[in-house]
Amino acid sequence: MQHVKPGWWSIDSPGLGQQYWDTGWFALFFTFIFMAFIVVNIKRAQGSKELFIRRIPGLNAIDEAVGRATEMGKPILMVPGLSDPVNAIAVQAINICAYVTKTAAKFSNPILMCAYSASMYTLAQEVIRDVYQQEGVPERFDPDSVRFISDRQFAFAAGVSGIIHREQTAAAFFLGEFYAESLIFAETANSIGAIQVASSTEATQTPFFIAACDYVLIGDEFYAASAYLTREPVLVGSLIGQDWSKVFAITCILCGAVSQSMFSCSHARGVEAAVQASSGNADAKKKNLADLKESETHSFVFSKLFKTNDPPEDLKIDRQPNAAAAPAAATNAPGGSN
Amino acid sequence: MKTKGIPKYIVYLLLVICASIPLFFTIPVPGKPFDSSADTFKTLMALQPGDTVLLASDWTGSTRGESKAQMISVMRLLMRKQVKFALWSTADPQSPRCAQDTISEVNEMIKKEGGKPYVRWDDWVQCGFYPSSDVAINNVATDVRKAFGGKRDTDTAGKLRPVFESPVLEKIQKIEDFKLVIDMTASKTSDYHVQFISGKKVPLLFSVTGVMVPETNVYYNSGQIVGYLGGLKGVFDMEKMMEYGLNVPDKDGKIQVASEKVPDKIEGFPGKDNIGNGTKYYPTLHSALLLMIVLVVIGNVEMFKANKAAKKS
Amino acid sequence: MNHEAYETFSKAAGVFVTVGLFSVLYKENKFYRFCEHLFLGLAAGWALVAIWTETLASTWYDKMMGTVDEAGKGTSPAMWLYAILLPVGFMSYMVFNKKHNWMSRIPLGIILGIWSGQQIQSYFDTYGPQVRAGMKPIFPSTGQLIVPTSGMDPAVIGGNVFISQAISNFLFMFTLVSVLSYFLFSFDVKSKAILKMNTIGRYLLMIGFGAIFGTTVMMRFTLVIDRMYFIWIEFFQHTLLRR
Amino acid sequence: MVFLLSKAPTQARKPIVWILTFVSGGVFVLFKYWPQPINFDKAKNLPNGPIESVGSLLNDLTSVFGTISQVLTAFMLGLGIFSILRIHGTRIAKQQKDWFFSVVLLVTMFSMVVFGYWDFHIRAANRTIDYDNAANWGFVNMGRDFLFEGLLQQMDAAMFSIIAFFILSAAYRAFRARSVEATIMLGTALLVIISLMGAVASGWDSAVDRIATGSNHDLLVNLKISEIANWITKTLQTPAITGIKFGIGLGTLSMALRIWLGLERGGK
Repeated sequence: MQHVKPGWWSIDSPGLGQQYWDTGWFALFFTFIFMAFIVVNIKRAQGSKELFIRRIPGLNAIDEAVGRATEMGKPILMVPGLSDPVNAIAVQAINICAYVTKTAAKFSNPILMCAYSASMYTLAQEVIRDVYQQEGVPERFDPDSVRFISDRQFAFAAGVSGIIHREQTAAAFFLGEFYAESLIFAETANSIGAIQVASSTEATQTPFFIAACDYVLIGDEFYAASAYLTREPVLVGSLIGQDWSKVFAITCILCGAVSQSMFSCSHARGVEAAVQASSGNADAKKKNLADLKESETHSFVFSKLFKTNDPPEDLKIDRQPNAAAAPAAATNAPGGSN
Repeated sequence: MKTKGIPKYIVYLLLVICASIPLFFTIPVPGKPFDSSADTFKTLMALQPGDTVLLASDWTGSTRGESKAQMISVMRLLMRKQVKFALWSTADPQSPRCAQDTISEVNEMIKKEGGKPYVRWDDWVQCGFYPSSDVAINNVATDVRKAFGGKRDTDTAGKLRPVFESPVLEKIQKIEDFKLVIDMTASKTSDYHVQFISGKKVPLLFSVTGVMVPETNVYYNSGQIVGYLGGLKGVFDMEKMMEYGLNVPDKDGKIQVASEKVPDKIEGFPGKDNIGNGTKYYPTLHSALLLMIVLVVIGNVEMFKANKAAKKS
Repeated sequence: MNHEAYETFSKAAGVFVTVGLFSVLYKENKFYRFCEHLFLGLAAGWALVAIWTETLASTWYDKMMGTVDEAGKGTSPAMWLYAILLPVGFMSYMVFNKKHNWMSRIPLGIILGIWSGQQIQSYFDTYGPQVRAGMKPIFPSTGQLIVPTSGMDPAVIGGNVFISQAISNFLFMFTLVSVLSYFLFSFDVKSKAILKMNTIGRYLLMIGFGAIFGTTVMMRFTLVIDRMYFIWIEFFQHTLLRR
Repeated sequence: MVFLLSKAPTQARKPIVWILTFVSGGVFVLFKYWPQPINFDKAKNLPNGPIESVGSLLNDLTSVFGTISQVLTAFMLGLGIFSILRIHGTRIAKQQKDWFFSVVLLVTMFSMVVFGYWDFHIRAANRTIDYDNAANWGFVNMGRDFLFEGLLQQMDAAMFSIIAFFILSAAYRAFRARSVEATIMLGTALLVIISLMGAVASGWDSAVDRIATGSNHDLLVNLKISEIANWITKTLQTPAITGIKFGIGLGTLSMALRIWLGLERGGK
């Protein structure tokens, strides 16, 4: 039986907590601090204070696109992603679409919205009707402007392409979760010369939007856009919480790099000394290097905080045998532990 | 707005031609394996006969071109090395069937080259399909005995028995008892494997489609996985390494497949049938990619010409 | 039908529907629509088959009823509590009921709760090692520019950080940090230096996206090649011409 | 139970849903934070004291909750099937445009179900016959194989490969060096594509090798395309994508937290 004593940065008793091994408290603290940042900021945002979010360049493009559609007198197409059933991403996408609709309603410009799932269709229908009511022009709302197309990926793609061709939309907004079909939309809308604003939460599809669309919200900008436009405290707060977390992560990376550099300098000197001390003897060199490695396991390097490891197999904790389950255990006990 | 230049259907037709004609010829193509492929080969070749591997097969017919070829190459290696495996799927209800059909196909090949064919129950078991990938993978990571506990498979005598009674799984108590966890995937299940299994003390190996290569590189770089096969290039590397070995000089002393990342000398399976779709499709991929490059260049030249003309007027 | 004839028939059908779906590239047409609906029907049908044969039978029914082997000896005990899941599952169908549609949120709430719990549970395991990968030594430990190919003990080479490596490491860290800071939204950036950094962050992102584009092209082309292989080699050459 | 819930007052509905969400998520969060017993095998040993007991209980609970989620998701499949039946049923009943195609859809769906279960039943009835061997197939097995392998799998592959055509035409039309950003993306994409073409890459590399060996310049070796591509992947691409993924991961974490704590206002 081997009792290993972990370094000072771990919780000292090796008998407690499989998941605390080696990272010590840090792994749990890392997630916890992020959660705390987000919750604290949501509470802050829910308070009276107006919190700052910077303007995202792509949002100007929204007004521009609506303006152009009005000039041409053609409809605006919106697709809030392929989420089935409705999830938080889809809700944020519909929120941005509501903003677009608001602008369009002011200029009494027709809109078209394509829903991928039945639940999204229901939600979108409600939200868009609300927008027209808030703008004081409920009579301009056409229930047929929000359409359910299909809940099969490529059938949906085919349906939306058909609509783009038939209606000759002047502007197109693709916001939310998009997968392989992203390019089909972007290509079709481009072929009729529509101005396009797009965003995919899937990083793999973003390059295709960048290649084919006029403006693209990249990655996180999508979340930021919905928080910026809707100003909903929960969204704004969690966005700021995420920012704090990123700053924390950046600080960790910088500290880690500096600490790693210091370690590697002393390590290089150690290795050189070990090699010189062995003066060409291979066995001695091996032993010296092993000693160096052993001595380094106890030195503190920042990145060690991030290393997850299970405790060694031969670390045994004294426990009472389980009498009830013993016979079953005996039949399929693994052959020879360690 | 009609696009000027080459009409669309001509572009399409060109692709059909470029993707068909080279298929009829056997064209040897050189190539250096990616680091990730070399690491994959090393990990797989280090397995010993009798070891058990947990193999998640999460692809369907839609990515047949890449995933099936990957599975065939890995399966050939495992069967020749007599490594036992437990198969399971989480991505799509179609996946178990696809995997099983591929296994029987490889089994035929192994029989033809005189190897010992794999017997269901003795050499591999089907642990079935589980919906909601994230939950299923988390379950397996926490307690594999419970996760697969309800599954039964047909033994060699035609009886339905719990999978843990099979020679494949009888020694497995927890996920760390597997020598290796492999995920052959075309969807997000690779992310879930990283989320739930990378923290465990068991090496993780992926074979992913081309789209996922840059994302998988992140996990490879951070050491969360030991290697991966990426897209068709991954299969091609694998087939090449199985044919020539890695860093192994041939009779003229020339090293056919070399890698700086993995300097070890690893023998392949020379003289056996190692060629699969990777080698068959790779030359054709060249012509298709070449078409792509040519078209992009033409497109850019057209743009520059148009810009020049616009400036003049 | 003997097996050989069946193979030919099955492969021919595969070519038929492939051509049917490809026909949309020229124009939307009836042939395509036929194949599309065939496709949707088969996919839905298979989902209905697999849901029982691959999932519920073993994950739910067997656990609930318990299993016995052929000799009648129990291999796993029956857990009748799993029966509760049936009415809970059926609550999701309340979505069509105007009055009680709120109940459909119960199963959804449980599923989403489990999803959220798992995200929090696995967060460090996913991202901790990636943050750690950014912590590379950025100062060289030796004055030499590049790794020498000979003339130095391999242990010393492995232990040292050469200037070229340090530069690469620095670039790695710089890219990671500038991409992360590109996505900071709550800080009012006025200083020119930070704005510059933002632009650089965007350029570095483009490098990442370029890579995604490149490998995606490889994947999609492979799939086309596989289709062509199926039509020309597997069907025409091997099945029809029997070569 | 359903009856009891249907009597629940309106204001109690939200808390009921939220409590269930919170509990089911809480199991996993607590599982992460509660100290887990080290090298503990429940089959052989009893837990040491209450802390280990709770840890071991949480371990069991996560599996149970996982199964619950799987089963509930499986039950939900019916919703999708129901909406398909509804849409296509009305289309046929009212003889709307394209109603013939709806018939095709329903007929194929039905035959897939029949052949699927029939085949499953035949295979289950006599397990001594090896049905993985096609020589042992009867009519039903062939029918199942035809629908699944012959049609469904092939159509899946065909539908996915259509995107390649779109990629090609989009690349020709839109992948142009219009701005600095576009040029960077174009450049990297081309470099990656070239490095994926083994023949081109190895030709370039051996040319560099020939020059490098003659001139005795170690630095020249770095100009191999495989080296350049590898360096760019390792030093620039990977951290860039790590950064994006980290951001999206944080977004997911905050979304998960909002759902778990019941802060999300939207939802359904």
